[in-house]
Amino acid sequence: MTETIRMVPLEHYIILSLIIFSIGAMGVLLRRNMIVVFMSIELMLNAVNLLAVAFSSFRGDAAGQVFVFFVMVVAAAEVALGLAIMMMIFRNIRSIDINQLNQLKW
Amino acid sequence: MENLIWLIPVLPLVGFLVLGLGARTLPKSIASVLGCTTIFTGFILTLLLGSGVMSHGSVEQSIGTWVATASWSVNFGFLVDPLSWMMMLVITGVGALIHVYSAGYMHDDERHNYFFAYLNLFVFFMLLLVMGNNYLLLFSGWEGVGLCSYLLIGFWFNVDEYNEAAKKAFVMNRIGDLGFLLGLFLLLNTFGALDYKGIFGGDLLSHAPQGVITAITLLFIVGAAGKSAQIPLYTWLPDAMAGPTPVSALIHAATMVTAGIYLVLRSIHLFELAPFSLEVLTYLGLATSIFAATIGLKQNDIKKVLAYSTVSQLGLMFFALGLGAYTAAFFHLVTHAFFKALLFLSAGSVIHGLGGEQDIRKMGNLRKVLPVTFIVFAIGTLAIAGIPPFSGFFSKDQILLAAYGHSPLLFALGLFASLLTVYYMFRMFFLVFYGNSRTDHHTLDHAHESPLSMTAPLGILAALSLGGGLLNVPAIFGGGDWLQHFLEPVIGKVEEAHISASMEWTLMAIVVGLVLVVIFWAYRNYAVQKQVPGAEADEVGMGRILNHKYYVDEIYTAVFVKPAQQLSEFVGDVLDADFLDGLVNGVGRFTTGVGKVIRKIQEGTVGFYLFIFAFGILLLLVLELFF
Amino acid sequence: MLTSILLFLPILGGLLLLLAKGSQAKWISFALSLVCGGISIAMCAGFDPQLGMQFVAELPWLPNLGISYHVGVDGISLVLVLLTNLLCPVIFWSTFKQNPEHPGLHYGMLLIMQGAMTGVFVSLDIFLYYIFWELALIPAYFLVLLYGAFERNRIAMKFFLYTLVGSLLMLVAIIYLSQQNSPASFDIYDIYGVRLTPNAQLLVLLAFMSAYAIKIPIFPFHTWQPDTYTSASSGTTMMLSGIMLKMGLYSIIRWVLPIVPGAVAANQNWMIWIIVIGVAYASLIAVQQKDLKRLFAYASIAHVGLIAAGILTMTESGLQGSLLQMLSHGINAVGLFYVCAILSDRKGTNDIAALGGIRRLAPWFATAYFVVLLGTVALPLTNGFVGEFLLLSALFQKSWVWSLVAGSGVILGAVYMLKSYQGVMLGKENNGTFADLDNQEKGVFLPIVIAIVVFGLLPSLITHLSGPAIEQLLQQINQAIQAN
Amino acid sequence: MIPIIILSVAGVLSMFIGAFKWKKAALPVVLLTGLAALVANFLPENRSEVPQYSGMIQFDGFAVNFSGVLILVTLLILVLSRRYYKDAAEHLGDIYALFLFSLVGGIIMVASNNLVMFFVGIEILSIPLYILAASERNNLLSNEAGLKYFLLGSFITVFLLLGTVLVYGITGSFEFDKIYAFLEQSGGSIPVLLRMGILLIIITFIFKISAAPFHFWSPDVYQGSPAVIMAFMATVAKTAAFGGFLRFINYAIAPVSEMYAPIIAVLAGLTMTVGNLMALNQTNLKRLLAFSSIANAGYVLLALVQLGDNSNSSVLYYLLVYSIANVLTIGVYLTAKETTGLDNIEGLRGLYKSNPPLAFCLALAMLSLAGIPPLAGFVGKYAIFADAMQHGQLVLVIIAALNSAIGIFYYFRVMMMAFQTQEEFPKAIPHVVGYSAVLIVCILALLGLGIMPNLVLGVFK
Amino acid sequence: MEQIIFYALAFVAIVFSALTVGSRNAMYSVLYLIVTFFAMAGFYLLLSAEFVAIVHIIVYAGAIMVLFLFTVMMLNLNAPLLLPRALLVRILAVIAGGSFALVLIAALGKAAHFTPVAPGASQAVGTVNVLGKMLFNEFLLPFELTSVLFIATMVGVVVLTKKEE
Repeated sequence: MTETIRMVPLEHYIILSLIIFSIGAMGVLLRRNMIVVFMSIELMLNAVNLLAVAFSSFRGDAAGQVFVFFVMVVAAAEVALGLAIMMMIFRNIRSIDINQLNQLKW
Repeated sequence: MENLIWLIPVLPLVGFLVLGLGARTLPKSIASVLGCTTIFTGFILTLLLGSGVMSHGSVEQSIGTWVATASWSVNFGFLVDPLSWMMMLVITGVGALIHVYSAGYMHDDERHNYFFAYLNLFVFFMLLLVMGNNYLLLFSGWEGVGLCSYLLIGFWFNVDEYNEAAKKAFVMNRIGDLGFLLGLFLLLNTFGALDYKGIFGGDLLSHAPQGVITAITLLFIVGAAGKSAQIPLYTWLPDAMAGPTPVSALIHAATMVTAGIYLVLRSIHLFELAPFSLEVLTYLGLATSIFAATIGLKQNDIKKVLAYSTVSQLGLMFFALGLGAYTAAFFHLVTHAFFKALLFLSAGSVIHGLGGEQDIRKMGNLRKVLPVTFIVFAIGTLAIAGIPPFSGFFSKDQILLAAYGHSPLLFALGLFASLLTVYYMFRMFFLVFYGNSRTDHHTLDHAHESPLSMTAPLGILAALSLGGGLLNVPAIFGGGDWLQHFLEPVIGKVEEAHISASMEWTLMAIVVGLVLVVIFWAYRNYAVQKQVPGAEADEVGMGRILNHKYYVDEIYTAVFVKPAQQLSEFVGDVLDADFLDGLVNGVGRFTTGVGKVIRKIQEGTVGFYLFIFAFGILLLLVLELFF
Repeated sequence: MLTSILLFLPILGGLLLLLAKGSQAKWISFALSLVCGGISIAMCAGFDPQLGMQFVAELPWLPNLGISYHVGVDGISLVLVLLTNLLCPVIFWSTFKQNPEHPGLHYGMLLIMQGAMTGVFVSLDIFLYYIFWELALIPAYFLVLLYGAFERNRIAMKFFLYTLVGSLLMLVAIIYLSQQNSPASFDIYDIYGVRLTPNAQLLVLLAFMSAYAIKIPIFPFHTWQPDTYTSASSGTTMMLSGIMLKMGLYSIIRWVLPIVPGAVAANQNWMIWIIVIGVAYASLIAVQQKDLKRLFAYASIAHVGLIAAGILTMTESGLQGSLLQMLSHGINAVGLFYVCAILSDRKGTNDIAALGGIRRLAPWFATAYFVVLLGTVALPLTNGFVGEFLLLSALFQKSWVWSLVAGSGVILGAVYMLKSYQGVMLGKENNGTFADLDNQEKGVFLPIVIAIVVFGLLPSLITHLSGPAIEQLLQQINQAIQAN
Repeated sequence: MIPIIILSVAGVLSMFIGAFKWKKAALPVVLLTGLAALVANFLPENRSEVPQYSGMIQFDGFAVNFSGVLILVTLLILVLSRRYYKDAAEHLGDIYALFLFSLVGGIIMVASNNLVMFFVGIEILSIPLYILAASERNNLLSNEAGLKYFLLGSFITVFLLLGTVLVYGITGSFEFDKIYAFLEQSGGSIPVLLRMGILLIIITFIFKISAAPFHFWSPDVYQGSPAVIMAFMATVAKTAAFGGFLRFINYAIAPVSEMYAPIIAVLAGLTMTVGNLMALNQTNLKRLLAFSSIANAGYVLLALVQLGDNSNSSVLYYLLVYSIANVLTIGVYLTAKETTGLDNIEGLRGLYKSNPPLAFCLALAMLSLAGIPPLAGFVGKYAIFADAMQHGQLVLVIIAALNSAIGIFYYFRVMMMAFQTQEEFPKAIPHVVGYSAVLIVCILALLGLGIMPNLVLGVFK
Repeated sequence: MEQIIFYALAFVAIVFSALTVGSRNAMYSVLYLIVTFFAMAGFYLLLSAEFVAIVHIIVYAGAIMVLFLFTVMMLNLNAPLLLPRALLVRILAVIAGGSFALVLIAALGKAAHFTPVAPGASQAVGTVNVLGKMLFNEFLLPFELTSVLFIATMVGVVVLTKKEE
C-alpha cells in the first residue's frame, strides 16, 4: 500500500496542488462573475484538500484526511451562504458582477 | 530721631495713598494742605537729622528684609550720610516749596487732588532713591520717579501729544535703566552684594579687576544718561515740559534729573577706579552741555528754553564729575536746584498770569504786569548766568576752575557752554520782560500777578538762589569750603589741581567779564533793539537746524523707531503668523492632506481589494522567503 | 490628608456640577474654591520650610506597575499650590457677571481644572503627575470650545492637539524612565535615582521639553497661544495663563532639572538662546498688536520665556526668581485679562483703536489697570520686580548677552504696556459712557492689587518657603552632574 | 466549555422563539442565557489548566478571561440592539441566534488548542457575521457589505487552510502543543514550508483583526452593516480574533518569535498610521469607527511583537476598554440616528444642548478612545506602550504616540459636533428599556477601569 | 503505472481547472469544474484515501456542483450579462496567480531537506474504519461544533433569501 503511494513523490503532489491553488487564485482575481469567483475559491479549497490528503497518506496519519472532511463541511456551508448572498443581490440589482456594488468607498 | 528715619519717605507715601484714594472726596483745600504737610514734615525731620549726621558722619536704619537669597540679601535700609542728607534737604525743601506753589498753580484744575497725590508719590520715590542703603532701593526709587514723571508729564491725559511725551520719557528712561540694571548685575556678580556697605565697606574694591569696574561704571553712565538727560538719551526732557510747570520745576529740573549725578557720586569709589569712565563722563557732559545750549539759542517756548538749559547744566555737572570736581558738581546740583526751580516756577507764574501762554514771542514787557515774578526771574537768571554773588557763580566757577586745572581747552569749552547759556537765558528774559508787549489785549487784560501761595515760594527760592553760594564759599573769598568738608566722608578727599590764587582771580575775572559782555549783547538785541524771533519757517541755515534741535528726534524716529516698527510688523505678520504658525498648521494640513489622498486607495470594488490581498500575501511570502 | 482634600474636593465637586443645572453652580464652585484657598493657606501655616516634603500621602495604587498614589508638597510646590488655590476663587468670582451659558458645565470644568492643576503640583509619582497633567487639559479644551469667541472649533482643536503632541512624547520618556528601575517604578525618588547615559539624557530632555515648551509656551512653539487666549472667555484665559502654563514651568523644576541635569547643563546654552530670543521676539510682536487681549497674550509669552530661561540657568537666583515670577505673572495675568473682560463687557470690543479716554470716566478702573500694568512692567516695589531682577541676574551670571537680549524685552514691555494703556484709557473719549467698577468688580481687583503690592514689598513671604527646597534641589543637581 | 453549550442551546432556542413569532420573549431569553453563560464561564468547573477533548480545547485562565470579555460585550450590544431593532426586524429570533453562534465561534477561537478546532471556530465566528452584515436585505449597502465581507473572508480562509495544511504537513500535527514542541526542537532552522504555513496563518489573523494591508474590508463592511452588528464586529469579533492570535502565538509559535516579530512590528506601525490617516477625513460615523478600529488594531499589535509577562493582560484590558468605548459610541449614535436620521457625524450636532448626559457619554467614549487620562483608554494605551517599550520597541512606541495625536483629531471632531451649542438638536428621545443602563455601565467601566485598572490588568497574575 | 495515471490526471486537473477559470460561460465553468473534481477524486484514490475520494464525489460533485448548476440555471445567467475585466486587470491576475505558484514552488525548492514523512508509517489510513474512529474520538468536539456552523448557515440562508411576506 505504502509503495503505491510512494510511486509518485510527495513533491509532485505538492507542486500539483500548488498549481491548482494558483489557478484558483488567478480565477478569483480574473473573474467578475460572482459565481465563477465562488467556483475558483472551491478550486483553491480542493487544492488544499489534495495537499492535506497527500501529506496524510505519506505520513500515514489519518488526521489530515479527517481535516479534509472539515474543509468540505465549511466549503459546503460557504457555498450555500455565498449563493444565498448572490441570490439576494441578484434580486436587488439584477447583476452578479462583484464590482457592481461599490457604494461603500473612501 | 534716628529711629524715625523711615518716616521721612513714608509720610509722602501715606500722603499719596490718602490723596489718591480720597481724590474724589477730599476738598481741594484739605488735599493741598495735606500734600504740603507731609513734605514739609519730612523737611523738618531731615533738618532734625542734621545733628546726627554732623556728629556721626551717617545714620542708618533698617526696617526689614526685602530680598533675601542664599548668597546675598537686601534690606529696606535707609542710610543718611552727608550726601543723601543734602539731597534730602533739597528734595523735601524744594519739594515743599513747589507743593505750596502748586496749591496755587493747580487750584483750578479739576484733578488737583490727583496732582498732589502724584507729587507726594514722587517725593516718596525720590527719597527712596537717595536714602536707600543699597543699589536695589536706589534702583527702585530710580524707576519710581520715572513712573511719577510719566504720570505727571501725561497729567493732562486727554491730549494725545502729552501722552506721547510721557511715554517717550518713560521708555527712554527705561533704556537707560536697562544699562543701569546690567551694571547692577555685574556689580552683584563681582561683589556678591548690592548694599553700599557690602561693596564699599570692605576691601573688595581693590581686588576687583579694573575692566569689570570700568564696565560697571560705563553701564551706570548709561543709566545716568537716561535719567539725567544726557546725550544720546536727552530728547525726552524737552518733551517732558508737557507736564504742569511745578512738575517741570520739581522733577525735570531740581530733583529727578539729578539722580544721575547722585548715582555717580554714590558710586564715586568705583568711578575713581575707572579713569576711562571718568573721561567718558567728562566728554559726555561737555558735549551735552554745548549741544543743548546751542539748541536753547533758538527755542521760543519758555519752558523748552529752560529744559535745554537744564540739560546743558546737567551736562556741566557731569563734566565736573568727570574732572574729579565732585564737590563742585554736587554744589552745582544744589544751586541749580534752587535757581532752576525758581526759574521754572517763575516761568510758571508767567504762564499762569497769561492764561497758559508759553511762547516768548507772544510776551514782552511784562515787568509791570508781573512785578514780583520779574524780580525773582531776574534773580534766577542772574544766578544761572553766574554773576556774583548769586549762587550759580560759586558753583559754576568751581567747575570751570577744575576744568582749567585739567586743561585750558576744557576750560574754554566749558566757558563757551556757560556763555551760550547766559545768552539764551537773557534772550528769553529780555523777550519776556522787556521790549514791546506782544500779548494780545484780551490776554493782557486778564494778566495778573500770581497769588501769594505762588509768590511766597518764589521769594524763598529767590533767597536761596541768592544765598545758596554760601554753602561752599571757596577759600579765596575767605570761605571754608564747608560743603566739601561736609561731603568728605562720602566722596573722600579729592586731590584737586592746584591753581594759584592769582590765577584763580584772573580766571574769575575773565568769566565774569565775558558773562557781562554776553548779557549786554543780549540786552542790546532784545531789550534795546527789540528784536523778536520770527516764525519757525523763516529760519534758515544753522538757525533752522537749531530750531529743529538738530533733527535728532527725526533721526531717532527714522533710525530706531520706524525700523523697529517695521521689524515688529514683519515679525508679527510674516514670521509669526505666516511662517511659524503656518508651519504648525502646515503639519496639520499635510497630515489631513495625506489622509485625503490615501483614502482613495479604499476604492470600493471588491475585485480591487482581492487584488490587494493577493499581492499583499505575495509580498509577505516573498519577504519571508528571501529576506 | 490636606493635600488629598485639596485635590479631590474640586475634582469631585466639579464632576457633580457638570450634571447640575441652574445658577447655583457658580456659588457652589466659588465656595469650594474658597475652601480650597483656605486649605492651602492652612497648609502654608503648617509648613516648615526646613523639612522638605510635607503633607505627604502615599498609597499603593497599581503596585504591579510600580505606580502609587503619592502626593506631598515641598517649598517649591507649595508656592504653586498657593497660587492655584488662591487665584481660582478670584477667577471664578470674576466670571460671575458674564453669566455663562450652562453654568454647571462652566464652573464644573473650572473646578476640575483647579483640582487637576493642583494635582500636577503635588504629585510625587510621575504617572500620577502625567494623569493630572492631561486631566487639566480636558476642561481647558471644553472651556475653549464652548465659550470661545471666534473660530472656537479650530482653535480648541489646535490648542489641544498641539499641547498633546508634546505630552505624548513626554509620556514615552516617562515610560522609559520608569523602566530604568527594576521593577518599574514611577515614584519620584526612584526616578530621581535613575542614572542615564548622556545620550539618553538628551533624548529624555528633548521629550520632556517638547511637552513643556508647547505648554508654557516657549518660542517657537507658541503659535497656538495668541489665538487661544484671544478667543477663549476671560475666565478660561485667566486659568490658562494665570495658572496652567505654570504647570510647564514647575515641571521643568520638578522633573527636568533633577532627572537630566547633565543634559540641561550641556544644552542649556542653545536652549536659553532660543528662549531669550523668543522673549525679544514676542515683545516685538506685542508692540504692534491691535487687540488688547492678543497684546497681553504675546506679553505673556515674553514673560514666561524669561522665567523658563531663568530656570534653565540652574542657579539659585534663577530658580528663586522663577518662582516669584510665576506667582507674579499669575496674579498680573488675571488682572490684565480681567481688564479685557471688563472692556468687552462694557464696550463689546478689545480693539485698542476703538477705545480711549476711559480713565476720566472710570478712575477706579484706570487705577486698577495701571497698578496691574506696573506689576507687569516690573516696576520696583510691585510683585514683578524682584522676580524679574533675579531672573535677569541669573541670566547675567551665565552670559551678559542673554541678559541684554531678554532685557530689551523689558524695554519693549514698557512700550507695549504703556501703549495699550494709552490707547485704551487715555486720550480723547471715544464715545459715550463707561461705568466705573462696581463692588463685585472691585472685589476682583482688590485682592490682585493687594497681592501686587504685598509681594512686591515682601517677596520673602515666598522665598522663605521655597529657599531651602531650592537649595536642596541645586545640591542634588550638582551632585548628579559631578557623579556623571 | 459550559458557556459554549449554553450559548449554542440559547441560539437554537432563540431561533424557535423567532419561528413561533414570539418576538417579545426573544431578547429576555437570550439575555438571561447569556448572563448564565457569563456566570458559568467563571465557574471553577469551567476551568481547566490542561487541554480537554483530546487536546482540542483548553479553558485555562486565558480562555476564560477572554470569553468573559466576549460574552459581556455581546450582552451589552444585545441590550442596545433593542433600540435598533425595536419592532422592525422580521427575523429577530434568527438574528439573536446568529449573534450567539458567532459568539460561540469567538469563544472557541480563544479557547482552542488545535488548528482544526481553531479553523472551525473562525468559521463559526465568521459565517454568522457574513449573514448579519447582509441582514438588511433591501438595503444595498448592507448587501454590499455582506458580499465584500463574504468574498474577502472566504478568500482569506483558503489561505488559512493552506497554511494549516502546510503546518500539518511539516510538523505532522494540528495540535498547538506539538507544533510548539516541534518548533522548539528544530531550533533556529525551520523548514521553509512550515514558515510559509505559519505566515499564512498569521496573515489570516491580520485580516481578521483588520490590520494593514488586509484591512480593506472593514471600513466598507462596518459602514454597510447595521449599527449594532457593526458594533459587534468591531468589538467581539475583533477581540476574539486578537484572542485567537494571541493564543496561537503563545501556545504554538512562540519559539520562532524572531521570525514573526519583524513582520508584526512593521504591520503594527503601518496599520496604526494607515488607520489614523484614513480616518482623518471621514464623516460617516461608522466608517470613522472602522478606521479607528484599524488604528487600534495597530496599537494592540504592538503588544504582540514581543510577548512579555504583561502582554496578555494588557491586550485583554485594551480590548475590553476599546470595546466598551465603541459600544458607548454606537449607543449614542443609535439615538442620534433615530432622531436626526443622519448617518454621519453631523447627526450629532448640538446634542449637548438637548441631551447633556448623552453628550457626556459620547465625550467620555471619545476621550477614552483618544487615550486621555484618567479614562481607561489611556491606561490601556499606557499598558501596551510600556510593554512594547520594555522590549525595546522605542521607535514603534514613538510612532504610536504620534499616531495617538492624529487619532485625537478625529475623535475630537466627533465630540466637538455634540458640543456645538449654538445648534439645537431635535428633541424627543423615546425611552427604551435597558438603554440607559448600558450607557451607565459603559461609563462606569470607562471611569472605573481607568482608576482601578488592576481589576482587569491583574487577572493574569 | 501509478505515475502515468498521476501525470494524466494531473494534466486533466490542471487543464480543466484552467478552463474553469478561463471560460466565459458560467455554465461551462461549472461543467469543467466537475471534471476537475473527478480528477481530484482520482488523486485521492492514488493516495489510498478511498473514503475521502467517495465523500469528495458525493459532496462536491453531488451536492455542491448541483447547487452551482441549479443557481446558474435558475438565475439564467448567460454570457452577455458579464463584462470582461480590463486587459491590465487580466494580466495582473495572471501574474498574481503565476507568482503564487512560483513563490510556493520556489519555497519547495529552497527546502534543502524535505523529510516530513515518517518512514514506515502505519498502513491504510484512508479506510472508513480508521477515519471514523478518529473522527468520533479525537475530532469529536469540532465535529459536534460543525453543527452550530450548519445551523448558522441554514438560518442565514433563510434570513437572506426567504421571500418577504
